[in-house]
This record gives sequence, structure tokens and C-alpha cells, in this order.
Amino acid sequence: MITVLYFARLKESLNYSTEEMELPEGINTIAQLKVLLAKRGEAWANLFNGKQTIRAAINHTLVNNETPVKNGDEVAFFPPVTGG
Amino acid sequence: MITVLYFARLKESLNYSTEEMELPEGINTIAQLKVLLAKRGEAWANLFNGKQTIRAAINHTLVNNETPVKNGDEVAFFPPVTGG
Amino acid sequence: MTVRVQIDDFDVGAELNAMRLSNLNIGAVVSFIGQVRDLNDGENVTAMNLEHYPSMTEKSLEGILAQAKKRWAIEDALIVHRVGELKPLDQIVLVLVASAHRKDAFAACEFMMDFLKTEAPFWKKEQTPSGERWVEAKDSDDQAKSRWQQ
Amino acid sequence: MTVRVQIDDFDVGAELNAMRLSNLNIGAVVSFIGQVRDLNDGENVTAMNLEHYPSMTEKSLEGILAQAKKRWAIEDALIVHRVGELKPLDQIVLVLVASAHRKDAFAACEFMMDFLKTEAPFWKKEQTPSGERWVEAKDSDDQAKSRWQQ
Repeated sequence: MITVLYFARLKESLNYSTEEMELPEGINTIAQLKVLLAKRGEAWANLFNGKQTIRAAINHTLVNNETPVKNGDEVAFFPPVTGG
Repeated sequence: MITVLYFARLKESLNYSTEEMELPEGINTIAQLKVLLAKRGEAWANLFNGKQTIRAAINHTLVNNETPVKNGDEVAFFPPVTGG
Repeated sequence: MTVRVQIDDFDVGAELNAMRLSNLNIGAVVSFIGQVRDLNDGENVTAMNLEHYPSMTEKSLEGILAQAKKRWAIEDALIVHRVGELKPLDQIVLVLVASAHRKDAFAACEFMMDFLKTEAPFWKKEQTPSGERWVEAKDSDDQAKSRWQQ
Repeated sequence: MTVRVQIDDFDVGAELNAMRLSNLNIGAVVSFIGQVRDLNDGENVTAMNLEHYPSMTEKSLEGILAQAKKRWAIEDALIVHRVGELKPLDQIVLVLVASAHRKDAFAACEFMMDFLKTEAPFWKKEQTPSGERWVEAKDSDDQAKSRWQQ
């Protein structure tokens, strides 16, 4: 199981802020997880098809597409940050 | 006539903070004025013989050795500044 | 060295005095305040909401502060960032750096702001006369950050 | 845009608030405070006296502020510099810059400090356990200034 969190524009578009999911066989990186999420429907595809910049964090640290995902991780997806 | 002011270490070494002086013939620049002052004695020579960095201002604006001095000017001599 | 994320406003004068009076080796204190403008990308802004990722935000800011501490000789530093509803003229963020000499304080303060702008998980949603909109990240912020990585 | 030379202390919080609340286009305020350290060039400093050239000082600071205004997009700026007797932890100088975006405020504030340090007619005399001494100008300040002239 992993926990997946969505923030800001993603949370609004997906109407979804958090979920628990089984990590399917073959899904071992952020990039692979994005491909999986993109198959969930149009709103998901729009966000995760790679045309938009979506940032990811694992266990509260920014990561990139190649970073491995493993059971027990808290994965977060969000748009580029705009604080300050 | 010009007014000459001395600040900080110069004022202390010369025991002199301000004076009015006639601008002698041939003294037309800051450099020439420094040479003239250096002839006044040892304390003056130490300061104005060119070995120490002495800054000058004319009428409240920083100037360099080549800047002309003319009657009516307020000339100031001081060490490199150390405010802030 | 502290970071705080809070809904409430902060008192810059009090923070500055507490920091600068704490240490006789401090010769320079640089502060940055970011505040809400009434205009962004050509549209009037009447209010904004600042969302964040609570369990990540403080860790991210602490990481930025730790990086600054490694690069410069810092006596003390503070980051305070607000979340929630804000209006024009409201303070958003405070970054404070104290050091023996000014060069370190200026560099560390600007570095922390450049990294906060591109790495800390905050998102602004603006209210404008034509509706709500999420603020878009700026290329200029990525460029500002990349200066420090050369 | 103001410069002040004064014996009295200044209230940074009040100055900051007055400036930042004056203009809805301000998004960034950078401040620099310089204060007296208890150590300089390896010797304890118990007090210092700041001498200046009264009729030149304000003109010099106004010139520095005008140069910064030409180079960067500044909404407002302030320089306050103290003179007279100061002790460790006393504030010496305040430079405040407000702008729409942070880059201009950081650059203009640091620029003004670098020029103030090398052009404004102030001289510090320190009291130490081994007697009084005039503070020597530092090469690092000339180098800091020369960065802006390339």
C-alpha cells in the first residue's frame, strides 16, 4: 500500500485529495505511477499525460520521475509551487 | 579664498578642523593643493606626501587628484570612509 | 534557526529585535518581507488563499535553511510563512538572516527566498473580479534559483 | 525616498510598516540593519564614536539612493544612519527598499550598502581595552562596490 496525496489545482480537477492504493506489479517509479494514474479517465489523463509539469514528493521530499516508489511511501503530486 | 576642512584621523593628527586660505598662484588641482599642504611640517607631510590614501571632496562631492580647485570652493580632506 | 508556518500575521520589528539582540557577534541583519499586491499578471487581486502541504512544508523550509547555513557564515536565521486567506498589503513571508558581515546575510536571505519560491510546497489561489485562479509558477523564479547552482 | 542622519536610534518595525503599507504595488521589502559588534579586527570594542561631514553626508546618501533608483524598479527607499556615541548591539544604519518584485529590492539594498560603505563620509573610532583607534577601511568593501561597476 502507498498513500497518494493531491494538492492545489490537482486536488480541484480530480476532486480528490488523498487515497490509499496497492502498488501494482511493475509500478516502481514516479514516472510509472503517473502513467498508471493517467489511465483513470480524462481529468487524470490531462494532468498525468506528461504535457503538464507535475511535481512529486515522496515522504515529504521533492523527487523526480526516476525516483523509486515502494510500499509504505507517502507520495504527493502537485503543480509547481507558488509561495513566497 | 577657499575653505579647507579636515576630518577624522586628519583632524586629530593636524589638530586642525577648518581653515580659510588664499589659493596661491599655480595651485589649481587637488593634487597641487596636497603638495602645498605637505610642505607645512612633519605631520602634514606624513598625511599629504602621497603614501597614505587621502580622499578629497569639493563642495560636498567626492573628487580625485586631477579635479580643479577654484576660489570659493569648500575643499575637504579625509581618510577612506568607514561608516555603515 | 527556526521556521514557522502560521495563519496569524507576524511582527517584523519584534522578530528583528529578538534576533539582533541575541548575539554580540551579529553585525548585519537582512530581512525580506513578501506581501500581497493588488495586481498580478494584469488583473486586480482582491484576496488570495494560500494552500500548503502541512507535513512537508516545515521540513522543506528547514532544508532550505540548512543549505544556507552550509554555504554562508550565519549567526541566526528565521523563516515565517503564512497560509490561509490573505488580502492586499497582508504580509505573506518573512526571511531574516543575521551574520557578522553583510555579504553573508544578503546572499543567504536571497538564496532562501529563491529556493522557497521554487521548492516549498505552497500554492496561491487568487480572487479577481473575473473569478478565482491558481497562480502560475514563473520561469523567472526558476532562473533565480539556478543562479545559485552554477 | 528619504535619507536621514541622526543621533537617535530608529524603530525598524515602524519604518518597515510605514513603507510597506503606503503602496499597493509593493510586493517585496528588503531591509538591512548594521549594528555594533563587540569585536573588530581581533579586539574587544566597548564603544565607538561615529563622526561625519554634516553638510556632505545627506547629499552623499541622496546620491546613492538616486543611483539605485536609476538602476532598479524601486517603489520606495529609505536610508537612516546614526552618528555619535554607540555601544555594542546599538543599531548603526538602516537601508530599506520596497519594490514590486524581490530581485530589485535585494539588488538595490545591497548596492546602497556597498556604496554607503565606500562613499558616504562617516568615520568610526573605536574604544578598546588598549585605547582608542580609528577603524581602517577594508579592501573587501572596495571589492564589493566594484562588482556593481562592471
